[in-house]
Amino acid sequence: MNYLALYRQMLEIRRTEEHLAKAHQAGMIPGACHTYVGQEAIATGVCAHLTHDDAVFSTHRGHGHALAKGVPPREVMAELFGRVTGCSRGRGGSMHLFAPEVGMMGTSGIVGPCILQATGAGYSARLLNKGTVGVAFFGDGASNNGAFHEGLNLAAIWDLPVIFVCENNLYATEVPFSYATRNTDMAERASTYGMNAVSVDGNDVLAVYAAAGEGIRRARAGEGPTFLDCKTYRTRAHAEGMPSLGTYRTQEELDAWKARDPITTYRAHLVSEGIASEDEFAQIEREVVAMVEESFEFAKSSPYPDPATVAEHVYSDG
Amino acid sequence: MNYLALYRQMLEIRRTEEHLAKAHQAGMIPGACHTYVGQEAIATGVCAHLTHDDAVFSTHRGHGHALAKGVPPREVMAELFGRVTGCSRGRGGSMHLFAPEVGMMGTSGIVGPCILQATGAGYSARLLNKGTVGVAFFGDGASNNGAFHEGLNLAAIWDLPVIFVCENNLYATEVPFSYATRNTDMAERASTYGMNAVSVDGNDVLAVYAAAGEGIRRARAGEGPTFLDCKTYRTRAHAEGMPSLGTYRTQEELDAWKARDPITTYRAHLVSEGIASEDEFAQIEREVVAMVEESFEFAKSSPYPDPATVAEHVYSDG
Amino acid sequence: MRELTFTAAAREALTEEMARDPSIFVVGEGIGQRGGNFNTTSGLYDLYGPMRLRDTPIVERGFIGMCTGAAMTGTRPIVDFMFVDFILDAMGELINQVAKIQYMSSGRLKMPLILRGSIGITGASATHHSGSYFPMFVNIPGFRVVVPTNAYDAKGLFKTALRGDDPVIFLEHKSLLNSKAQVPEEEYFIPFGQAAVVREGSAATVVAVGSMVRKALEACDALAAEGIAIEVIDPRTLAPLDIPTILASVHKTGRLLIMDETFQPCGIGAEIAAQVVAQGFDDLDAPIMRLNGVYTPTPYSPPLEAAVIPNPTQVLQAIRDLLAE
Amino acid sequence: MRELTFTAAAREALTEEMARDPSIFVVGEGIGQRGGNFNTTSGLYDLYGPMRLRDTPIVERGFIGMCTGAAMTGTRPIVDFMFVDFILDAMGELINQVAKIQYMSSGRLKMPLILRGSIGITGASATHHSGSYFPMFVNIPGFRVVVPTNAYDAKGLFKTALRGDDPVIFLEHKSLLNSKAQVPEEEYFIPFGQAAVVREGSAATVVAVGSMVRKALEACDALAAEGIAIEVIDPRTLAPLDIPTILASVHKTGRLLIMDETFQPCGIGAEIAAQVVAQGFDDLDAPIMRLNGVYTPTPYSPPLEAAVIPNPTQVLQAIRDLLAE
Ligand SMILES: Cc1ncc(C[n+]2csc(CCOP(=O)(O)OP(=O)(O)O)c2C)c(N)n1
Ligand SMILES: Cc1ncc(C[n+]2csc(CCOP(=O)(O)OP(=O)(O)O)c2C)c(N)n1
Ligand SMILES: [Mg+2]
Ligand SMILES: [Mg+2]
Repeated sequence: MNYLALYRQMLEIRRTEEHLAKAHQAGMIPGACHTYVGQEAIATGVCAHLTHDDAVFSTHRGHGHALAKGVPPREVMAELFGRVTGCSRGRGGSMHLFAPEVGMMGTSGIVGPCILQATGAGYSARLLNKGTVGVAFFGDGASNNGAFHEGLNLAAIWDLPVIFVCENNLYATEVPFSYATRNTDMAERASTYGMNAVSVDGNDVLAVYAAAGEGIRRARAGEGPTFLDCKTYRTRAHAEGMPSLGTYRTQEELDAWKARDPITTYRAHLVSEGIASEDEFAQIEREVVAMVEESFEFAKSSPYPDPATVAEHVYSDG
Repeated sequence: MNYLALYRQMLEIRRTEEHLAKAHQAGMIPGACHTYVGQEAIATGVCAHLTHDDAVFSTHRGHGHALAKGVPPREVMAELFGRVTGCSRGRGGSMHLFAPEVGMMGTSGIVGPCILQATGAGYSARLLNKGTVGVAFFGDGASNNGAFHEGLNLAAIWDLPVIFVCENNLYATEVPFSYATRNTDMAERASTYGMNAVSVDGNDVLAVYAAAGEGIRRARAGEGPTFLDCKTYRTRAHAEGMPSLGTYRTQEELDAWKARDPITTYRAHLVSEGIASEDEFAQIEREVVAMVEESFEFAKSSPYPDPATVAEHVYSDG
Repeated sequence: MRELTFTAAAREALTEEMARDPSIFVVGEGIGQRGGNFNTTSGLYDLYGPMRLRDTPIVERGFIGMCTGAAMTGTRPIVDFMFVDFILDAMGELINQVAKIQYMSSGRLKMPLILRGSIGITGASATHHSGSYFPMFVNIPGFRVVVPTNAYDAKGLFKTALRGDDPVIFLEHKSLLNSKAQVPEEEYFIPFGQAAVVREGSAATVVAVGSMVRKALEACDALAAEGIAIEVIDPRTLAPLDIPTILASVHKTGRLLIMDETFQPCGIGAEIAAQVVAQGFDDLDAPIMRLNGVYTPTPYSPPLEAAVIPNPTQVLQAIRDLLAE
Repeated sequence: MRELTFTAAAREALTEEMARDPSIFVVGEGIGQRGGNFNTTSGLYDLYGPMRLRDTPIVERGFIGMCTGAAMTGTRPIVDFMFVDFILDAMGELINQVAKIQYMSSGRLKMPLILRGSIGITGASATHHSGSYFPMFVNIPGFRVVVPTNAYDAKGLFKTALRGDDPVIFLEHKSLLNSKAQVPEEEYFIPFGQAAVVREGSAATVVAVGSMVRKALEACDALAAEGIAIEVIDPRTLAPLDIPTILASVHKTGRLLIMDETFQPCGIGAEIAAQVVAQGFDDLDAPIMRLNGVYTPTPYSPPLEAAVIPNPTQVLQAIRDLLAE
């Protein structure tokens, strides 16, 4: 159990996102940008158990998943800047991050498909006896969509090695989860499909790590899928450029969740338990900041893709 | 409470279906034919509460729903024979029965949509304060489809006056419900959406009548949707021309359900309770048989639609 | 007359009709108090309340199926779908149900369902927020497909949609939403199936769809300076498609180019070309040409994005090529 | 050589490839022990077991999305969808995901996903079991669209699909499933993008798609008796589309008619006409004509159903009209 690796990963996501938010304000990101700030513990706690052979599928809010799965920050940043050095070679942008070499099988601008695709990765794993898992990250909003119903059911009936990670941050854009469903107990909803379902504090990286570890162990052992209901909150706007509170959130709610920030609470926990010292954290902070800044410079100075390549890779033979 | 009307309605469905099955064998029905034999108590018990202003939406196995909603057998038969006197003027066939004048808003050859459309009828009812209900009839197979998840949720969150009637006959074509889901407790699944959900013996017309009555009362009173989980069995093949047992059903299972035939058990019940006499049943039998035979003759002797009209009604102005 | 943006003009049509007809309601994600991702409904929630401005969960198939049933039972639903890419999840409902119910019921049911929202490639929206997809709706019998290109048309066509009984796919190109035009205070309607000749000319005919209309006009301005007069036609509705106006123009000019940002194969340009070569063959002095966006998923990076949309140089060159034939 | 039915030939391709490549699996409703609604998989369950012949719940979107993920992670899924009408519920997955993932991943992911099943109007199948819908797949970049018209082609094209890395929409017209042809014992492949000239002639070119090939050949037999030699081309794959073969024929004949049972607007006939008028204009001696099914949802009643499909009289008349131009 490498406590500081979890910390470093969360911090890497946070600092990358903060850079991206600033870059968005500065007009350096031509398209949309949905940050993961506040939710870092989830991607971090889950992906800590994964190898590059495990397949992660994600959604519009996917920077954190890509980073935690091992996509270098420079490639994420370069992608959002539209550069050819980006993980999708500039074809994708924020909502279409692909890095199959590390098992990041794509984020999607459409809500829902990742649930089904992760199920398919589970099917491949079973058919080929790979011992790998498929992982889907998605929001509370996706849970009302038909893809949720169909995907969870298929994984359940076929005992597929799939981890469904629902990041319930209480809102889908500005629509409250409590408006969008009469049953906000996500783990109960998932267990209706006859699968292992666990609720966990999504702002507690150790809790996520433990629950994900058990789910992934089960999946690798052929014991079927697991659903993780992670309760969390995004502390920035739905997307950069939108209001952080809008008509739907209160300052009190935001402040209360900020007080439960996954990074600062974890740091305090490690210090109070004597697991790590403030010096170590300062060291990590320096390293992460240096790496993110280097990534930012790399991204900024990378070339744009050549327009002549625009129609390449539509088909497998070109 | 008109006990004999329920009996008459079930018998009308049964005798009509038997005629249709024979007609199919005789090559008089050019397309598919999925009969409702064995499930008559459900349509009968539900539709007994409905007026022509209530809207019914159904699926590929929809003859019984159309008949119980008040479409005359002659129009159903004529439709399956492809005649212009059919309820869909020959455009539809078995899986596309439309008779809006009696609130039969259509059956569908695609599994799923009726669930959503009935929800929409509920929306209209609420918006216009009509006091009417929308009713969806569908099979166990449809319950795994995304339309189920999305439709039930919408009806629940908006308290719409909708009755979801699931006819769980244990199989979807030849796929057992117990294979298609890990959770065969349909009422439990439905109540997860935060709606009133009731399990009922779908072969007991009085049980269906009572449960539907309470659901419809609630709906009309603004108390939101109800889900009826009706356990039943079709005693003929999935569709005419297919094997009745196939690789998926046993003779024992079929016999056990035939012994629980909704019509004969109801008749025995009424006799043993002294509610009706064998004479009355004989009289009803004669009337129904006569009516169905007259309908059959009517259908058989009706003209085909004029091919020149084939492109009419694609748009509202023609 | 006032100047209104495309979005404001369409919103004015909507609020006028909602005031008039209490059976109209709108569903979509964030179209209630928030007023819509593109401000399509801003202010309307306060006027008409939550039953008529209905925020939804993320269930495109679900609410389109629901609206189908609503349209069959006495109300007039409008689906405000944000990006057309999202309603691909509802194609089954649209093609198998919405488009067919009037026919299957022999005209006894109507289907006054409007689907409205954004299309088009612009602003690095990337591949899940840049679609247009209208050819597939034109291919299927039962839909009206409307592609307004300015505020005036947007209002007049939306009003027509709101009074009709057919399902209408009403597509608003993102790059046009803030464009302004004169919009009369008085009520007006623009019928479906009437193309607009937006520029008269005799040297060649350009049929331009959606975002290409402005680009075509700009190129023709440049050519006018050289004394070349090109006729530009904006079909405005793609189903029904006003072929007589196009044929009349080709009769005059003998040359035809169709410009469309969307994919070429089986696109609207193919349909126009096929109809003109069949019905106007003797009028043709040159091959019919098409200029389309590149046949590829829409990339994100600005230089790539720019490379898939026909640019001014290509537009001008395409017209010159046609004239040279 | 043996005579095999279309279905048997395609099944032979499937079982050969499944024996060779353990990463191939099939999903669909009733394709396990039952062997498929159209016997597409009969006998295979006993050979390859439930993981590779996987019966599904009724979740077209679900299993197509699942297979998308599977195709990205090392297996080769085949969706046996029964009727193409059903997969409209999965258009979002198909267009937004399946067609785009190779592109979005810059070719680092492949998408060896095959969707196969029935199309076409026949046997009073009515409006939810009679669709073809291929123009919309042709419109979207990323798909291969295959429409075999005989047993020989079915096997050779299916084998090619099973060896390739692109998503393939493999469409089998119901009226052809029991038709027989000579099929060699030896392995063979038919490449995508190669039309077949199924009859040579010089008076006119008929491009016939799917079920129209046989009807075109019958009409041409009748005309041959009058000494009129018509060339008939079966494109076999609609994406890619073999335009050079069509152009070469039109160069010879000067006349072109495209026959397709499916809807005319933005259909495959429109695309062929548009390409030929653009690239073969000088070869044309007459307007390009199209003969399509009627633009209406498919009705059930046999006389109505017959009225929407081009019948032999209409086919013959269309060719005569073209010759008379
Ligand atoms: C099918 C589809 N419909 C609508 C949208 C627009 N949209 C983008 S993000 C979003 C909200 C998603 O909410 P949730 O799943 O809870 O994720 P979160 O943003 O809260 O992380 C919506 C509606 C979309 N991307 N895809
Ligand atoms: C979307 C869709 N997929 C597949 C089918 C083919 N199909 C017709 S009926 C049926 C089984 C339906 O089972 P169920 O819902 O339980 O109804 P039942 O036939 O048992 O009454 C299937 C798979 C269809 N009609 N629609
Ligand atoms: Mg959320
Ligand atoms: Mg069933």
